Amino acid sequence: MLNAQCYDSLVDLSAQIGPLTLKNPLIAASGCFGYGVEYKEAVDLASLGAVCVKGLFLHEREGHRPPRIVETPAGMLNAIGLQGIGVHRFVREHLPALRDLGATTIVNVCGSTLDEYVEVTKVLSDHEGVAAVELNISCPNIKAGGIQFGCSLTGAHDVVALVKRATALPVIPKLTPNVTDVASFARVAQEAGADAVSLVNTFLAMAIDVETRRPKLSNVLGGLSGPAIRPIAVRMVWECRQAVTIPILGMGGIASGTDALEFIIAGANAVQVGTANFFDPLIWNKLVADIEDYLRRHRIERLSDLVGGVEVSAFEPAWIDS
Amino acid sequence: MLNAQCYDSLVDLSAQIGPLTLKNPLIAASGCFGYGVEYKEAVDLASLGAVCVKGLFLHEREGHRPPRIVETPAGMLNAIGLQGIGVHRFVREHLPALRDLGATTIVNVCGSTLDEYVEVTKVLSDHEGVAAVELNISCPNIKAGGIQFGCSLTGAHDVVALVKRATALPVIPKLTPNVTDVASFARVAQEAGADAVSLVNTFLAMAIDVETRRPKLSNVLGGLSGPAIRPIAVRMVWECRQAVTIPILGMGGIASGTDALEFIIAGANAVQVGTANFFDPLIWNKLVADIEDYLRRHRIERLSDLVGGVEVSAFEPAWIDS
Amino acid sequence: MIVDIDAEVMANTKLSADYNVLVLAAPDIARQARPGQFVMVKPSGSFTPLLRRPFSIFEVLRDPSGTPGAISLLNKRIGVGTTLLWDVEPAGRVLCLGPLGRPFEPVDPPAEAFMVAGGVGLAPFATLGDALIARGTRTTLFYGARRGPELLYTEWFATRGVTLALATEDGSRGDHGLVTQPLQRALAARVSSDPVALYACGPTPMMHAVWKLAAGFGRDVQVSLEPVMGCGMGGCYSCVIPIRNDGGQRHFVRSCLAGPVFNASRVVWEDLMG
Amino acid sequence: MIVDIDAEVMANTKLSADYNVLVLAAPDIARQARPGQFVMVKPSGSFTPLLRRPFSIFEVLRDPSGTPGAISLLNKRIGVGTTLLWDVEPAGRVLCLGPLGRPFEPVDPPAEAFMVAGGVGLAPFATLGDALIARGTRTTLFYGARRGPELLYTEWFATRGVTLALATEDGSRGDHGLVTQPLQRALAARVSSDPVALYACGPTPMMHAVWKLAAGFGRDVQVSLEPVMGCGMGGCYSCVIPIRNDGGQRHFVRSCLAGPVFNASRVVWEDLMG
Ligand SMILES: Cc1cc2nc3c(=O)[nH]c(=O)nc-3n(C[C@H](O)[C@H](O)[C@H](O)COP(=O)(O)OP(=O)(O)OC[C@H]3O[C@@H](n4cnc5c(N)ncnc54)[C@H](O)[C@@H]3O)c2cc1C
Ligand SMILES: Cc1cc2nc3c(=O)[nH]c(=O)nc-3n(C[C@H](O)[C@H](O)[C@H](O)COP(=O)(O)OP(=O)(O)OC[C@H]3O[C@@H](n4cnc5c(N)ncnc54)[C@H](O)[C@@H]3O)c2cc1C
Ligand SMILES: Cc1cc2nc3c(=O)[nH]c(=O)nc-3n(C[C@H](O)[C@H](O)[C@H](O)COP(=O)(O)O)c2cc1C
Ligand SMILES: Cc1cc2nc3c(=O)[nH]c(=O)nc-3n(C[C@H](O)[C@H](O)[C@H](O)COP(=O)(O)O)c2cc1C
Ligand code: FES
Ligand code: FES
Repeated sequence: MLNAQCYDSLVDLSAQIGPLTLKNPLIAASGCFGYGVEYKEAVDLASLGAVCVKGLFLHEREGHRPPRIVETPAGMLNAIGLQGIGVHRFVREHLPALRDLGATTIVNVCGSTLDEYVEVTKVLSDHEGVAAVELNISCPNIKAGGIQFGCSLTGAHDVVALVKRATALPVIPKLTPNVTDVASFARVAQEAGADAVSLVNTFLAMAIDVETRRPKLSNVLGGLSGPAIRPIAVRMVWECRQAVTIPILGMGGIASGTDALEFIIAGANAVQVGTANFFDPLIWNKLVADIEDYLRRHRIERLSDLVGGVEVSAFEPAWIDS
Repeated sequence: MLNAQCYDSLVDLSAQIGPLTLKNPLIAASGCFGYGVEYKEAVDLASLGAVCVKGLFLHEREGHRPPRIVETPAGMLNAIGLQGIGVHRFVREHLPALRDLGATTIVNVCGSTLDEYVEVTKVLSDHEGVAAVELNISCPNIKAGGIQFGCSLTGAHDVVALVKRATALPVIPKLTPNVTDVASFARVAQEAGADAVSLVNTFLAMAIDVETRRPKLSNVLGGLSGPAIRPIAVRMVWECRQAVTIPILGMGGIASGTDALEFIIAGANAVQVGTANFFDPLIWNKLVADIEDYLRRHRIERLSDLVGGVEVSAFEPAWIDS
Repeated sequence: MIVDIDAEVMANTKLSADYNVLVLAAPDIARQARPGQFVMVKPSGSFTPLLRRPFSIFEVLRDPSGTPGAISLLNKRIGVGTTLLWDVEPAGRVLCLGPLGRPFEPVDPPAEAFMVAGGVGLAPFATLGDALIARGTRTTLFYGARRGPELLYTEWFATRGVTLALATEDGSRGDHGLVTQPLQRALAARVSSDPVALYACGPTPMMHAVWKLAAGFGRDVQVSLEPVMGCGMGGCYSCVIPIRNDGGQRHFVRSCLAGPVFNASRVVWEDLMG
Repeated sequence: MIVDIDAEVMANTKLSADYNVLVLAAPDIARQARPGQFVMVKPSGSFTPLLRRPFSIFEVLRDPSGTPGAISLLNKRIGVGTTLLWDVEPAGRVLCLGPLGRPFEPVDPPAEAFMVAGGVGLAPFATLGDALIARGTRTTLFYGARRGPELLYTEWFATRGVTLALATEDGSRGDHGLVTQPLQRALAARVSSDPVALYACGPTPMMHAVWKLAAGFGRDVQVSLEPVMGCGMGGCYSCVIPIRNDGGQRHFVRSCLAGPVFNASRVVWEDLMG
């Protein structure tokens, strides 16, 4: 009994993301938790591993007209259009509060050009309270043929390398799943000096109202997130784990402790929770408790010992589409 | 009243797939309807637009060890491993029965080499009762780096061109969604002489049992299908519709008449129903009735007039991952 | 403080073919609720549907000692989530997050209050009516529906001392026509220096009409808007409403934080009506 | 003919902490059902869970005139689908597809029948027992469970004239130990020329043990296997069982078509046990 209790107190949930130590591996995903401060009345921000705030450009953006979201089976599409207050207002209006609330703040950085990524990062580097930058390099403009940063290996490399040169903050590119081989992007990110990679962003998708024959989203296309995508995201995390040595922040449909553990066992050092915030905003304590309980039951002292622990000895994939 | 009744009788559900006329656009998807004959006691095969039988190689295959399927939110993973009786036994044991049952039979053709696709197709061309071949060109071997046919544009081109030269049957390559730009594959297929394209096959995915830390499928990876993937599949059909003029056979998560119409309005000339067969095997009459009802309510005489009818005039996609 | 309560269903009363009232044991929400605030309800434990649904807090129910112990929701069955809330049985449970959003500002005497409701837009006015009457404010409920039987809870308001001005599109009860008719008459009967606070909730075109009518009399309206809401907490930016700021510039604000109650004069109605 | 019936739940009787019996109005299935066949049940109208679940047809229930009108399912609550079938209320509905699969082959006198059940593996033996007794075949049910209270329906079998041989792991009823103990004694009491047909259903290790025991006495067993099944119709190839064919070669056959009943001597047990 004494032993078990001692053991209990030893469970170590911390996650190391490059130079950054998170108290636990649970991060609120960008775009799904506002600027964090919106949740202060309901969630103790200091109890999260980190808060990743909504994507920021240099300037304010209005975003797309509504409808901006639509539900799909076990998922949802969004096309918010990255409405945001811009980095300057963010550091003025919200960063001090996040600091005061004890949040570990990661900022999701957007750019229409390489320069903009660098500029936004520089502004953030000049202010106290930013723990890391996450680079949102998912196809920005699919109309012009897209494939600028997130969908081209050289584009991804350049963004990471340039931002890395401009800041001392940990740099975490966030990969899009809308590519043939996500692991090659993780590899390129590591080569360019990334401290970690985040994946996945949303899957490009569409929903049509058959009665009106019009898209359900004002923007026509949107990103699919939520439990529906989890099995694809887990696969991608697993693939990336074999491709890189830097930490992985895994996400896509996490809605329970079991889901979070699935990503960790697949190879994620930390996990982000996006869509589940919308239907279960007080999920965080449950996640921490479930993961701690798991570690105790399995007599695992450090969560980090579980990362990538999936056993695939018998892996002989021949045909998979079958 | 008389007018309405006359109008009623005029609803034309037929779908033109190259030289092939289907009585309606509803096709049982490959791998989700056995060899068709299994369903003869429950479904009138002649009432379907077509039956697409399970993928066939030249020779018999045992497939993967169980577990071969696992449920996921609004979806399922499968790694059957293309168990099958081979094309020779198929034409001997099942094709005559399919003919007798009045089924329009499309055969899903697999190959480990270019030659095998050609050989299987030749055997099928020599027998009466095959309406078309669908080429399963989804990444066959992800271990060896994959990207042989389905994930390389030249590979896709070569398979289609070679098979086309070897047969008078309509040739329909089936595209994998696990690529950055599925429309480029549709374009290449059209250039190579394809009569139509089918999409989508399943999404490469993974599920891990956190208690045992082992993959839930014996094959580690599997393909995600079912309602969960529908919004991604609809987007891909819409993209391909803008890229090619040949007919599109759309699929991915269709489980209702509304779902089928969504694909048709996005640009599919016909649709395939896969996973829904498993939980709703008698779905076909409902689908036909729902689509007929829709056409009547909207005063559309021919289903073909609805194909690609989505209105996206206001399409201005800037950032989508937002 | 915002709480999430796995609330027991204490009663589910069908009012008509499409309307029901759900009573939920949610003392911590009942205690904090202010008129016009809402809750986010999870109609199913599964992922069908995935998201919660926003509902105005209809009544705040108190025990004999006057302690708030429950809230009720006025539910109109229109789709998958509201059908689940129509079907739920007493003793069942629904997750209920709240209270959320910017409330109405109840007016004090000598000002008079006009509450204008269309259909299920009645929902925020039970608590607002209570608050107004408690302040001694003379209160009229202008309330329209398609048919007479769809005018709900009129007794409830009448017994509390709220004056009723009803309208039905089929003329079966009250004015034959839209709710703006009795409202037009009432506004015309006041001189512009009479202080009148207007509150409206209902279909967007109806709220727009109320605003145009009121503006013609030089008055503003507090409208409770009902956009699709993904989270209700300010997390997702799905619920935005086009608002004109002081400089006259249009921008999108989150309805779940800056609303659901807005001054109609700030709303860019052309954009909202699409 | 295989039919899919949106069957009304006529009764849901809890037998223990985890077992219940669901009676479903499904005349077209009841009429056609043969012992050992199964149905595919959709436990939810939503996509959670997505797939149907296979269940043996437990009883075929007849109206006073003897016409089959309903079937029952013996449900053991172990996961999401079986929990929904535990919770379903009378007058609720579940989609029920069947009858499916290759049935048992009931044996005629003078042969004797041994039915061997472990836990929920009892399910196929009510209809088989009925069929055997109707033929005048002397029938014994060897039935094991962990604890006495988990031995269900023993009265039911006894009143029909089925001899019972029970075993519990905790010794609270029947043999203290596994069901193979009374079976071993019974087999040892027969000479090899006595015709005995063996039928078994239960956990795979138990069926394997029964087969090894029987084989030692030179007898085969008809086993009803319970793999995961995606469709029950031969459509998906998820349910395969490794079987040795006449040439001795191992291959996978679909359990929903070639089974669920197999001759144990054909099954490649090493592979099945994984
Ligand atoms: C602040 C607020 C308070 C509300 N209070 C109440 C209330 O007290 N009582 C009540 O019955 N309803 C209220 N609503 C509306 C209610 O939230 C929606 O009716 C509900 O979300 C619909 O869910 P559903 O799953 O039944 O519909 P779905 O199946 O999701 O949709 C069915 C149809 O309704 C449309 N729809 C969905 N949501 C809305 C919406 N918000 N506005 C207009 N059309 C919509 C869809 O586009 C679709 O055509 C309120 C909304 C808001 C934002
Ligand atoms: C032909 C046939 C007849 C059957 N007859 C009956 C019956 O009469 N009564 C009855 O209670 N059950 C019967 N079963 C088993 C029943 O189908 C499963 O228990 C059920 O599908 C589990 O569903 P679930 O959603 O509750 O479990 P899930 O939530 O899907 O799974 C819960 C756990 O059980 C495991 N599991 C799921 N299915 C099976 C299975 N088939 N075998 C072993 N483990 C499984 C899962 O891997 C998981 O660990 C039968 C199965 C077959 C193939
Ligand atoms: C409404 C919404 C807004 C989002 N905004 C952003 C964003 O600004 N930047 C970003 O990198 N990802 C954004 N995402 C993607 C999420 O951070 C996350 O990568 C994705 O939703 C998958 O995780 P989930 O399934 O847990 O939601 C957004 C997602 C949603 C649903
Ligand atoms: C169990 C299973 C087996 C499949 N086998 C094949 C196959 O042999 N050949 C093929 O081209 N596609 C195969 N598919 C893919 C389907 O034909 C279809 O492309 C995919 O499942 C998406 O459609 P759905 O969501 O309607 O199932 C299979 C799918 C499943 C679920
Ligand atoms: S509903 Fe999510 S921000 Fe308002
Ligand atoms: S369960 Fe689908 S083939 Fe047997």
